Amino acid sequence: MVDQTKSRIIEKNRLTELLDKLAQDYHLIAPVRDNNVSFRRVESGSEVTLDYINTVLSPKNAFFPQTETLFRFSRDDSRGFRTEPGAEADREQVIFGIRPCDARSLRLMDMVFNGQYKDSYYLDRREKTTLIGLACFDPAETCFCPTFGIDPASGEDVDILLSDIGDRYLVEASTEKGAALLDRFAEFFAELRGDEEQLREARKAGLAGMKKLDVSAIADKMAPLYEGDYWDSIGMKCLGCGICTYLCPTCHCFDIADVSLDEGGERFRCWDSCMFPEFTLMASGENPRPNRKARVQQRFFHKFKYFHDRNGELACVGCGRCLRYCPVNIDITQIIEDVTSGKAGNE
Amino acid sequence: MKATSEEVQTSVKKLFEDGSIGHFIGYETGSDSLHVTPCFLKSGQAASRLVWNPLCANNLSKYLLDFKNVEGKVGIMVKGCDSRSVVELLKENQIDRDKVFIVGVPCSGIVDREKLLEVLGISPGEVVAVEDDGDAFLVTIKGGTQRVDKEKVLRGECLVCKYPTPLVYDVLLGEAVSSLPWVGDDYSLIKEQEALSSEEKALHWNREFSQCIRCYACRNICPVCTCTECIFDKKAPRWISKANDVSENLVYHLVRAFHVAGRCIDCGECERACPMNIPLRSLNKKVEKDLLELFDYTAGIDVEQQPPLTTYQLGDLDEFL
Amino acid sequence: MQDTKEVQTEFKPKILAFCCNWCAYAGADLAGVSRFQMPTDVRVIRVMCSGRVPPELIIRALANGLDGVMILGCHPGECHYSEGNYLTRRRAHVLKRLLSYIGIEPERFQLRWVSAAEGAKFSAVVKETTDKITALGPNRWVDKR
Amino acid sequence: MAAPRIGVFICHCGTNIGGIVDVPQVVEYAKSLPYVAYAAANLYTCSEEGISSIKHAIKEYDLNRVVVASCTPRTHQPLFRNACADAGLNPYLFEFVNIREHCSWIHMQNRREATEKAKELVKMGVAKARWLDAQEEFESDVYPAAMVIGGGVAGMSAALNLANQGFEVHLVEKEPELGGRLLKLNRIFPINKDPSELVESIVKAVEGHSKIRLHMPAVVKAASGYIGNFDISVDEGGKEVSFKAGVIIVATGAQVLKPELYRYGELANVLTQLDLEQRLKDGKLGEFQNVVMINCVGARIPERPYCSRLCCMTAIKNAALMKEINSEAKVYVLYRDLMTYGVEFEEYYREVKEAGVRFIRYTPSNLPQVIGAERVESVRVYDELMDMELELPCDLLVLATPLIPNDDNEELSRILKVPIGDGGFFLEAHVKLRPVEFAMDGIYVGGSCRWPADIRESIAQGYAAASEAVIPLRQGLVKVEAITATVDPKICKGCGTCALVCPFDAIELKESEIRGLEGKIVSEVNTALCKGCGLCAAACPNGAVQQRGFTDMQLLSMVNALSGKR
Repeated sequence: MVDQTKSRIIEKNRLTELLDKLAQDYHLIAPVRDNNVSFRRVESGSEVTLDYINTVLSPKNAFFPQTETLFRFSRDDSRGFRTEPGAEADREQVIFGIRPCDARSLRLMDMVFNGQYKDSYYLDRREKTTLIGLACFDPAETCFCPTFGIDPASGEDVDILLSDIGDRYLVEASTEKGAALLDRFAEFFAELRGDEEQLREARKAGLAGMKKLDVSAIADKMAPLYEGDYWDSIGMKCLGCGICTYLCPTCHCFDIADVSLDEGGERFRCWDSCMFPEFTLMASGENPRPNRKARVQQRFFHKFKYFHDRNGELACVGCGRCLRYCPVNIDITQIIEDVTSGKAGNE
Repeated sequence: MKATSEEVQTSVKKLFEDGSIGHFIGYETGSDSLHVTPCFLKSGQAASRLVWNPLCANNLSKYLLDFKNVEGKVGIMVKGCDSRSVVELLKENQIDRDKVFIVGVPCSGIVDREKLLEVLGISPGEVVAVEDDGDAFLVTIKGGTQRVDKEKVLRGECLVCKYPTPLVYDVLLGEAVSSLPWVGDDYSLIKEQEALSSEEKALHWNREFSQCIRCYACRNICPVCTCTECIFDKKAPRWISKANDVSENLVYHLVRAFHVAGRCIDCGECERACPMNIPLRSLNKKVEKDLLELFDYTAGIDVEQQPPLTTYQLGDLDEFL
Repeated sequence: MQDTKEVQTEFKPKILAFCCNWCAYAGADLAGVSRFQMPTDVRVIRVMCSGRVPPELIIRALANGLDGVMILGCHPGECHYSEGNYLTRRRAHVLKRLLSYIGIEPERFQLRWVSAAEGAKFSAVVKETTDKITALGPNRWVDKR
Repeated sequence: MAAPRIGVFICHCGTNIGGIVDVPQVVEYAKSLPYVAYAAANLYTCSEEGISSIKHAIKEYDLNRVVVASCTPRTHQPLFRNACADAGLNPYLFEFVNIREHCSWIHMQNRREATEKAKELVKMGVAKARWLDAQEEFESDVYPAAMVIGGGVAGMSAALNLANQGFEVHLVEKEPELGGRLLKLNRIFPINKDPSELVESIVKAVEGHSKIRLHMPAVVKAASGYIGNFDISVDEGGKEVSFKAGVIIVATGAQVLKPELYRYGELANVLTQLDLEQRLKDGKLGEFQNVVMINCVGARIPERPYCSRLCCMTAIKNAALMKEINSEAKVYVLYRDLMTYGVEFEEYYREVKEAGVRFIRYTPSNLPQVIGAERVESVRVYDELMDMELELPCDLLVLATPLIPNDDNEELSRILKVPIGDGGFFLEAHVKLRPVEFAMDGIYVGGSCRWPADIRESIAQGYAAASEAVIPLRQGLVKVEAITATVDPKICKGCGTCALVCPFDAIELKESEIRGLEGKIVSEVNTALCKGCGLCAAACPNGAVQQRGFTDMQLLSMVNALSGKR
């Protein structure tokens, strides 16, 4: 139900103007169409595209950048080092256009970066970010977010949700941060006209046929698959590239390395992928996951068992990116079905 | 006539039955009717899974490396372009011709999915089947069939393909295709790029390389990238930093293009695999064009031909004084 | 150490030259023995043959922000190893064109022939290259990672 | 492996470096570089004192790498390597930085920048030194026999020289008799004697020598192996003969050009100087009254730009002979420039002029013209010095043509893997410093196959080649500088690219015998054949092939150091 008190509308023709304004006051990150549609820092509303199902890269870059300086160091006169912190999010940022699936992935990432160890880099950005979501009414064939209890039209994991209801957007704040932003830019928003709920329900019809798999017992069903041949053919097919992990909104593995220059340098961290052979390569030359099969298997065990064992959630939001962009069409939904149906164990 | 899926199934089945092969690498229908996926068979029983249609983009030849040590022969389905990477693999001793049974299929072009959806203005779920029909594709959509001109929806490499029929095979299914009517100047796009100023070129490629996420899909899918351990994965010497940075990406892409110089056969797999849509073929085509112009060399034609950068002629162009 | 911190107003390029041991390095030695004065911007790395220099190294050097890279080898027909420079020549043709394709000016990567007797030519090449690259300005593809 | 402890020695070289580069500043800078445990300056690092300071510091500071920044490795590297070895450090843990020829001497006007450059060069050297490894040099025995190819005067001289020193010699001559080009000559200058005397005495000595085994007529069909250990196969009158040799001397001579100029071959009274000698020798010349000789026929022209050197003297010799035979005859020599170098030749030239031979200078832009239908009747020439055109009556036209490379040079070059230079003659390792040896170790060269040489020079070069060749034969052992290629069989994918680019066939694809890799096809380097050029290392796509002393790691470290990376 639309909460009348926290909800507003914005006319479509005023959106660009709002984005311009946001870009002035915040680091505005929004979908931009270039070779592909990706979240990028924009300077004005006109750069933003709204014609996309979802971006190629998830917005995790905005919290957990592919490459991030942890700290810088410089040599001092006594041949020692001085250090200074890396680039923190220097301003509040707004992510505009995040889809509910990707918004949910942040909840999963929080479990990692705000769990036993607090990752100040991630948390700092998270804290300084306001999420403006865009409800999904035209999902792709590869989408299966309902599998994980995600409502693609819901604002559950964002601060503000925009729903395209024809000539205007329904704007709902679901957090205080969201409400504050609405207040701050009140001039762009108008009172509801009354038919919004009805228009939104009509649009939701597009969500009817969405794939929804039963994953309630998947973690238990994974366990016996540790041994056996199920992963052989998938490993055979897999190229070992990093597309699935790098595009996945929930994958969060990283590596840390130094850049050392004459005058100093920096320590940075960067995304890493369990699909890469060096991911588990040890200095001795031993590699506990020596082949593609072992690595593919690890990826799915992490998603559907280990993460669940640790955090009580599955590490997938059904965005479908890994399936959509896999060059050899490895199909995560097929794997889920094989595992949950027991077919995987019989192969 | 173009071979049908049924013909492929029948002949592969027979190959298993008469003991010609112990394994087969082909295509089967993928996650939806606009996707195929590689398929590995160990017996003829499952041959009915095999398909052959204008969606079979994958160059399967790289998988042959995984079958080096298996008993018996491995059968593989190759299109014209794929056969040329087989030639390159043979040239570099990466596979043993006696252990491979090549099922060649002449190819009249592969569909570019994104282009097709855009031309038809539909979403992928609506497509039921795509068939080859001469200079067009017949696309069966829920509620009818549409004929789409190939030139509008072909993959980039198919638009300039000079070798639609496999150059090496043990059996050829379907009629050989000698040339494709739409193929003109292979290098018109490259020439346009060459004509730009250094500033324009740098700006263009800076933008392209800045999008790279270094997932290495282009390398891993490349049928002629066969190194046991890629120099980019080495820790000592470390040729590129793991940090994603435009100049690191520059090193990656230029070295990659150089490493496949004289071996790239323009199957287009790198560009197809790239999730960020970086125009990788452009780099490869540039090198291809230069090797042709400078040394009259075309890769993947003849197993006996020596790679252009491992040999020389006294009369080679000398612009260096 | 004081004067090193002096602010440099004009652009001083940093140029790397791989010299083969038998011709170009000897030519550079001869230039030294002959006291030919030349710009200070070129640094020499000695290799046994110009054919030892892989394209990776050239590309890496340019991506590191060096403003120019040269390979200096024996004249065609005079390679100490018979044919090394012919292979270098083929590679250089392709690499130069590829670099130019992505906007690295052709002047930034050069292959030149300098014999052991050509001290004067070595010095001329250093001067010419320094001048050209100074005129071009700093390399666009800079990186410090 | 112990952590690197690098010692850096910066040389003042008197004022050569120290007068320009601020050496103390460079020393201080070196101390700040990674892994540098010690840095110091020397007045002359190559002096007794300098060398002992290196040895002392290696022990005192427990150095395991040494960098000397001074002059050029091309002259001083062995000295400093030996110093390291004397102090118990593997000599390959030494790196040379050139701050004299490449810095102080060429930047004398700019001390500040020269100092900055010296610092940077030292930084690069230190960066490389950090990755140096100890190396062992490859040693192999030398088979105590030589092969000499060519039974002319150069080859025979070389063979005799080696045989007289007690080594077995295989002399391979393609003609059925020894003597080479000398056999065709009538007289030899400047002594104007019949060469048969000379030839016969040498031939007799060769044929009678117990240490010389003649292969004749025979041509070399194949040669494999390396210095000290060549396997050779020759075709000797239709049958194959194989033998081993430790060294090879190439002395195959050259041939005289038969021109397509001045209607040679068309008119009966047009001869080359060699034809003339043959006729004189055979007594078949006949009567003559007016002789015209033209020099530089087919030489010093765009397609054959070199001067063959010998032809001027040949023409002078034969002109004198013509006068001797018929003192009434008119003899003209048309020349472009006269090459009568040395003490005797100029004197000989003067004598010939006094005897009445006339010398007329022509220019290439205005070549002499042959007049006559059936025979040459006269020669029209523009005399440059008199600035007038002359028409010289002529019943014998003699053309002085250059020596040109033998047709089979290319074949032999391919078999022996030795280079041919621009004109098609064999190319020595260094035009000045190594004139009678090839870059390929164990193969030497002498006589006209290298460059047109007269008899005296041919003999001298034969001796010279023999005296170089005898060094490994005498030592009985050869060492190869440890800069040869290595292959990591774990990474090698057996693509064979390295083998394709190797100019010395030193790399073969083989089944590995290493534990865990049995049966894998990988590249294998034959260290004895490897000359350390590094082509293979540059061509290997994934760094499986490396060149010792010039590894990817070492070169990349230098590039990174120059770029300010550590």
